[in-house]
Amino acid sequence: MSQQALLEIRNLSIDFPNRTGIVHAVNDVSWSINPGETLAILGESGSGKSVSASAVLDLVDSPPAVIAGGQILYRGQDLLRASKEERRAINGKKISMIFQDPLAALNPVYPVGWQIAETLRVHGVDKATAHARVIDLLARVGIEEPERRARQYPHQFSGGQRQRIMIASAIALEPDLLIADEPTSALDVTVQAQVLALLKKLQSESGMGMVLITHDLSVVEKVADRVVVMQDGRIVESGTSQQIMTLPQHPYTRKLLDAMPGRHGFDAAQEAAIHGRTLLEVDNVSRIYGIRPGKAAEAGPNAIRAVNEASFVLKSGETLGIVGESGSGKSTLARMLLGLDKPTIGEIRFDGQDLNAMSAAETFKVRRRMQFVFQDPTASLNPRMTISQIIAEPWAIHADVLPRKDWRGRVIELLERVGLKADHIDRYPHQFSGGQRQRVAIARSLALNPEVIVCDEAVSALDVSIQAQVIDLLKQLRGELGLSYIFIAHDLALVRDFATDVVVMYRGRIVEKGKTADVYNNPQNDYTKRLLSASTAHLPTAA
Amino acid sequence: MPSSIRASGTTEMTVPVVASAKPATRTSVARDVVWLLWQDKLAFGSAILLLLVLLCTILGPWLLTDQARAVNLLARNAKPFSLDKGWLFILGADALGRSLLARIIVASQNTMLIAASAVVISTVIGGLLGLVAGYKGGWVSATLLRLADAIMSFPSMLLAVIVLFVFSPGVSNVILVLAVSRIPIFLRTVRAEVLELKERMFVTAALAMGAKTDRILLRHIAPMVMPTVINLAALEMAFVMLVESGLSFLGIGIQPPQVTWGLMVADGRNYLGSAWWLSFWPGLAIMAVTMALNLLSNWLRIVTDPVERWRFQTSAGAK
Amino acid sequence: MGSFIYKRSLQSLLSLIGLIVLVFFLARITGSPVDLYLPQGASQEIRNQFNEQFGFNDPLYIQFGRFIWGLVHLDMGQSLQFSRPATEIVLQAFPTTLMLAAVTMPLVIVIAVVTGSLAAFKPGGIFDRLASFISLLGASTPNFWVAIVGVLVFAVTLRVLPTSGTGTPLHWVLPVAVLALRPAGVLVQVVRTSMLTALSSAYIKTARAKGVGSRAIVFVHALRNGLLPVITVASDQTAGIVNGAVIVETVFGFPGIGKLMIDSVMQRDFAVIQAAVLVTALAVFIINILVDITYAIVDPRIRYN
Amino acid sequence: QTKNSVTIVLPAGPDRLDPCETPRSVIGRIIKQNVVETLVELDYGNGKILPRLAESWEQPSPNEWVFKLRKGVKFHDGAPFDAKSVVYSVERTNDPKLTCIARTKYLDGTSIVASVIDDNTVKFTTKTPVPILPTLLAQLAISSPNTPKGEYTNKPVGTGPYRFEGWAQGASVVIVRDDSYWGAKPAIEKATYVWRGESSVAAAMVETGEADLAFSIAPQDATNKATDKVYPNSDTSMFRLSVDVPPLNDARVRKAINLAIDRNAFLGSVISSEAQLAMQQVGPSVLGFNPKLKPWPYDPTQAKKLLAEAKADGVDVTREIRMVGRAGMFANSNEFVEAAAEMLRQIGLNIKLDNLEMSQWLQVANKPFAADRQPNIFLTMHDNNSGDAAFTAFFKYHSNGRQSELHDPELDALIDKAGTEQGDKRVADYQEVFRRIYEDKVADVPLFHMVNFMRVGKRIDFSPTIANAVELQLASLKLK
Ligand SMILES: Nc1ncnc2c1ncn2[C@@H]1O[C@H](COP(=O)(O)OP(=O)(O)OP(=O)(O)O)[C@@H](O)[C@H]1O
Ligand SMILES: Nc1ncnc2c1ncn2[C@@H]1O[C@H](COP(=O)(O)OP(=O)(O)OP(=O)(O)O)[C@@H](O)[C@H]1O
Ligand SMILES: [Mg+2]
Ligand SMILES: [Mg+2]
Repeated sequence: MSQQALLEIRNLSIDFPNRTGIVHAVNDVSWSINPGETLAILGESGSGKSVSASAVLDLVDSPPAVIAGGQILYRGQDLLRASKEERRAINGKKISMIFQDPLAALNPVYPVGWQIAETLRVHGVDKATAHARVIDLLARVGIEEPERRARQYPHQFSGGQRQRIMIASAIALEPDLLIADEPTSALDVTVQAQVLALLKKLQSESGMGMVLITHDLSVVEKVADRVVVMQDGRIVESGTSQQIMTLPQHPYTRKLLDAMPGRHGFDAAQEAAIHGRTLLEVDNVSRIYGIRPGKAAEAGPNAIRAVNEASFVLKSGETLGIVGESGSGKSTLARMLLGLDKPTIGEIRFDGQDLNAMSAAETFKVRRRMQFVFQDPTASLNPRMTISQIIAEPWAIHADVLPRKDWRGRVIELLERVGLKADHIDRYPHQFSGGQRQRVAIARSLALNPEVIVCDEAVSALDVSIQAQVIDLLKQLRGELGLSYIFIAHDLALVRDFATDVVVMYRGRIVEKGKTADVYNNPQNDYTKRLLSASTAHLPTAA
Repeated sequence: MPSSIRASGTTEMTVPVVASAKPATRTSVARDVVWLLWQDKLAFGSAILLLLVLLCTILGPWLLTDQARAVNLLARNAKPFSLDKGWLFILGADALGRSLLARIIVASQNTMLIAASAVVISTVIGGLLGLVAGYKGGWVSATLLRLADAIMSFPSMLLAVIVLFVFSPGVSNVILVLAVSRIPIFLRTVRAEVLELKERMFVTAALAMGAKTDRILLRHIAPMVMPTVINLAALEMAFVMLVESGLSFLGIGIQPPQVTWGLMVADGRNYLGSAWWLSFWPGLAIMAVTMALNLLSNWLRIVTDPVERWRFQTSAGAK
Repeated sequence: MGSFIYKRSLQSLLSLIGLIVLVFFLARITGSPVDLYLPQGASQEIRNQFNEQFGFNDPLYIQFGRFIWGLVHLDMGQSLQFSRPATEIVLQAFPTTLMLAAVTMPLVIVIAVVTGSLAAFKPGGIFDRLASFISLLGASTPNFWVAIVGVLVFAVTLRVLPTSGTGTPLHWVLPVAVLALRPAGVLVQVVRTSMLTALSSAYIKTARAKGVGSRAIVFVHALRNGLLPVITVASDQTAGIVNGAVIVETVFGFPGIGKLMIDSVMQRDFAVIQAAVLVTALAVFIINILVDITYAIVDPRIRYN
Repeated sequence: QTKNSVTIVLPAGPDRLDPCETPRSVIGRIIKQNVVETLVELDYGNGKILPRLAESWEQPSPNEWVFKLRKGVKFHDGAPFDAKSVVYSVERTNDPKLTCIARTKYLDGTSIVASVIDDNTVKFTTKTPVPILPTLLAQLAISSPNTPKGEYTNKPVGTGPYRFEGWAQGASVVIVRDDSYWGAKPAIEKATYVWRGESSVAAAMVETGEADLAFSIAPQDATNKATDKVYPNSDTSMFRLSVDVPPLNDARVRKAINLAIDRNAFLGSVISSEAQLAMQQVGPSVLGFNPKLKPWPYDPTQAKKLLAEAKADGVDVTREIRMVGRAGMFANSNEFVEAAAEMLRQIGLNIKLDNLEMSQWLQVANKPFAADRQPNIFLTMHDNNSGDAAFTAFFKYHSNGRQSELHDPELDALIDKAGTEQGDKRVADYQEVFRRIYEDKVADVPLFHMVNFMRVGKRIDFSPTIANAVELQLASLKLK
């Protein structure tokens, strides 16, 4: 038994035939994994990681995709030859998957508890046992009050919480093999550590094999036994984790490792650049869910204080990193900053003016000066618009910015700045990988030359080399134009690289704020300390 | 053979650009549409049929009105598939010995005029109001919806009867009545979809960019509801033709010598036992048009949805 | 939920009143009933007497006032045709139509949901083609035509069903089939379309990854997401069943409210028109409230506060 | 279905079942002479008056009539049939609170008063002489004195061979044999009346045995010679012309219209082949019918010539003329007007066709006519089933007639005179009235004396007559 691999992929090729040609998304890819082992798949965004992993579970839509060749052997059985029924029995029970995009992957009309229990029930677990197991699983992935939250619907959860629900569902039956596509990209480091520990524990208990698709090299370093690196739909390098991390052979791998954030010191120049006036003031803001508007006082037991008495200030040229626990209200805060949600209590001022007391015309002006990149790239792009239409939309809205004839040229320029190609201009969002979509969203946010960009997990779906490229771009713009950022992220190393100031959130409250270097070097709050110590980033001493 | 192109990330990705999305000239768009139609043979056939009907509506009355009106009681209920009386009588003759073929061709104008105008009016008005009702909520929505309820609770037959009693049962009044009574279905359908769509992140994104309501509704939400609306509209075409027929059944529809397929079916029903062809052919015409419109609307739904469009654009789609 | 229903009912009441007022005036501009109820040669004196007796001599606003006054006392007036209270006539006819709808619509919905979903599961397949063809056939055939052909085929030629009338369950077969035809045809199409959309969503992949069977994927995961337009159209078809009922009741001699309505317009029997519209409107408003509640149940993202 | 019960399909259902409404055929066909009886009965075939509840009658003075009643007759509720009950019925019918058609159509203007002479003798007094009083009384059903006054009843109680059993609104009416009937005991025990608007369904019901008798079916559904029987329905169809409005004020144009309509072509196609060409408003069974009038030939050439002549005299023959029909006036009436309009277009007239609904049609039919109306070719169908031309002549042709287009003083005088005559003189005068209208005035375009088809099931032995236009005496049905 032991010499037989748990799963072996041999010479797999997957094509997307197009009217004018064929896109070889996966090209002659081979790898294998043994029980109890963790295989990390690293690679460029759009290099075919998700597509090849989906093929294992029979999830590539064919058509349009065509599996052009190869074998997928699960314990020696070729899954590509197995009947639908056989694969169904394997799916979820023997092999399970965590998807990259947790909002879209959860059915919006069923309670999350039901969705986790479903995995159990379709494979023969009775209802009562399943329920008990669901509660247990939710607790294990760190969802508080699991009994109550099991009855809630996906839209009532934060990005990280949804990801954990996906994880709970995937490990419900303790599968032989877990394929995890970016399982921790939306999790803060403490939760990430908790989840990874959970997965490790499962592995040691049941000999589960785990394929981990990720951009986060620190995660790879921490949990992977072996690594394969993909580029252009091909495997360019493979080896043990140790080998790859220390002695990378392929130029791309080397580039990746170089780009890993947190390896440089705090950027003194950053601080020098700040001399700005106050742009945004958040003044004692709370957002309470589950009560009637204007009835803050009567907040009952079901009320959720997503943001609780938060205050901070953003000056022009500053980059304010917001870090914190998953579900601590970061996205909610971002939504309020953008005027998409109203504070239940408190005031947010832009340039001295209360956002929620502005006239429509004033709001319109502010919107031009403040842009955003959302946590969920797939959902924030209109599926029926081409990339050029999406990026040009701000100009269509703010008519005086750019004459129509210049749009196309400028779109191409922006695409290239975020590392996409001019060719992509007439594609639709679904034709991109997760990371590519995120870059489209970033390009769009730059279209209006705003003064502030609110980035909610803007780069978490990008591989480190692209991430570095984008961060460099953002930094460059900050330098050139005095742009300010609100930068919400889980990657403490990245925040450390990029932010001038940091705010730490915990359960809706701001527990600590200050200059990046101060907070990182000298954390005051307990939670901040925990967060930093859980961070797997190597933090060299300040320069 | 299609050329092979390699997928990749940043560096060397060269993905083919969809031809229809190029800054296109008029002819290339037309060629593209025909090409896309050709990919779906049923839709292609439907398009041909509808073109034919269109031709009939334009030329029919001009060419055949006299033949369609010429009464010949000797040829009363003449059987179909006989060329004795000339090719015009290939489908047989009606109770007054008029050529059924000529009448069907001539009737296509009024039939299509009534059905298309009524459906277009109710689709546009109902659709726009539905967008507003779904997006705005509050009292605007409540008012619109209760108005729709009120129209809905007035059975369209009854409304038609009353209005056609007050005004004369001419083509424009029939259109008006049918259009008004079909507004609620579009309003409610669109509203229901909008309720869900407006919560989507890309709508939020547009909002955050400063997009005004009209832009959000027309650029972001409307294209998403379009497939449902077009599909419904295609079905409504049939419904309108049938209600119009029902009105003729009750004796208050279009008045002769004006003629519609619905009127022909209604008149022919008296002869179902003895001369089935009187109501069969016009009924078949209604059915064929309905079928064609629906097949075409299904095609359109796929073509307008980038996620589905591959069905016609890839070599695999043909399989 | 309670407050939602309360608010909705209040709104509905308002538009119900508006509707009734509209019907009052609309009905009256269709012309005077006097000639319809008297022999053609009736003398002026008799005509005056008639108008006097039923108040048609009074100016419209006085008639309206009388109508409102009656309405407040739950009195919808006397039927000219039947010389009995209009409410009584309408309430006698309504149950038949209600029964027709209550038998037809559930049948239609079940047929449509099953057929439409299965068709959407394999678009372009044999079943899809066949289902689409038959459903479009149903949606585009005039119901009176089907009714008469149905009688000729099933009752006269095959002798398996009675021609018309009420009584045994067999008597209901043809009317229900005729009435169901169009709504079923339309709904199959609507279900199919919205299921196609739902089935291409990402969460369907998740379900497949979990090993959920195809039946559950269609009927549990996709269906509920695709249900909103289906509910809307189904409710419209339910309200519209009165239209079909006019024909069915005429052909099959069912004593329902559809034919009654049309007849009373023909007969300028204003009180009955008003009472009938009130009753159908009430039914439609209730249906629509239920529909809105169903929306919220089906899709948790829709909440009415 | 038990052996002795029958099911009868009517074209339309009743709205009420009041005895005073029996002249309306929707009601009369069910209850007249079955549930409620009249004092005298009209022999529809020849206009003779026969005794029924009255055994004999005499006219002691021009304004008085005395009727002797049958003895020993009882109403179904047990009340005795006597002079008092007759008086009660007359009073009830004359109540202005009810729009009883027996009053509004027949008794109106007679100021008829009934009084008791003795238990079995009634005297009727009128203000002016009414020579046809027995004919009028043939329309007056006698109902039980327990029938409430001042309101309609839906539970008729009479003296007839059948008792009213029940009425399911919109569905059916049932009557059953009353074994205490004074006359001969009919064969049928129970009759169920149902109604179907669709002729084909009604015909199918008899064919499948669900019903025994379908009252009237369309000619195209009458495909079975064995069961489908034709009977004159006392209706006469006609185009009324607006003789005052140009170009119809020109007699040549009116003649041209008469010549242009190929009446014979309709017979056997759109109209039943059994229908008769009409030359006047009343049928052969009506007193006053003129048998000497000759039908118009079909001669479009002559018609065109007449039009050309008129045109030469400055008549605007191309003015749009409105042809008004009514949906469902008779079977295939829509087709009929379409074809007729087409025939008139053939001779060069400019015809616009309008099929109106009943109420709108009445608006055009009745005076006052709209001042600025278009020239009208107006399709009417008149039924005179009372057996006397008086009910037609005045109303259709007298200057004061409600539906009259004419205002000819000589004709008026003639009509007035004929109304007061009796016997042969009355006949001769009315015949002259119709001749004058037809030949001298060319006032309208008489079309057909219409027929109905009745489908009689195999169990029943029955041949319909003109009487069945308004009633169906179940006693005349025999079981095979
Ligand atoms: N429907 C489609 N049509 C055409 N190309 C597609 C389609 N779906 C995916 N692709 C292409 O296939 C390639 C592989 O995509 P995949 O999702 O596997 O990338 P990935 O490695 O998971 O990237 P990321 O890390 O950004 O998620 C990409 O270049 C993408 O553009
Ligand atoms: N519509 C809603 N109804 C009820 N609770 C909600 C709703 N939306 C969000 N919440 C809750 O509010 C809290 C804050 O959510 P938010 O999305 O701001 O978290 P976050 O800090 O962005 O987390 P993450 O890092 O995981 O994205 C969470 O506990 C979430 O469950
Ligand atoms: Mg991916
Ligand atoms: Mg978030």
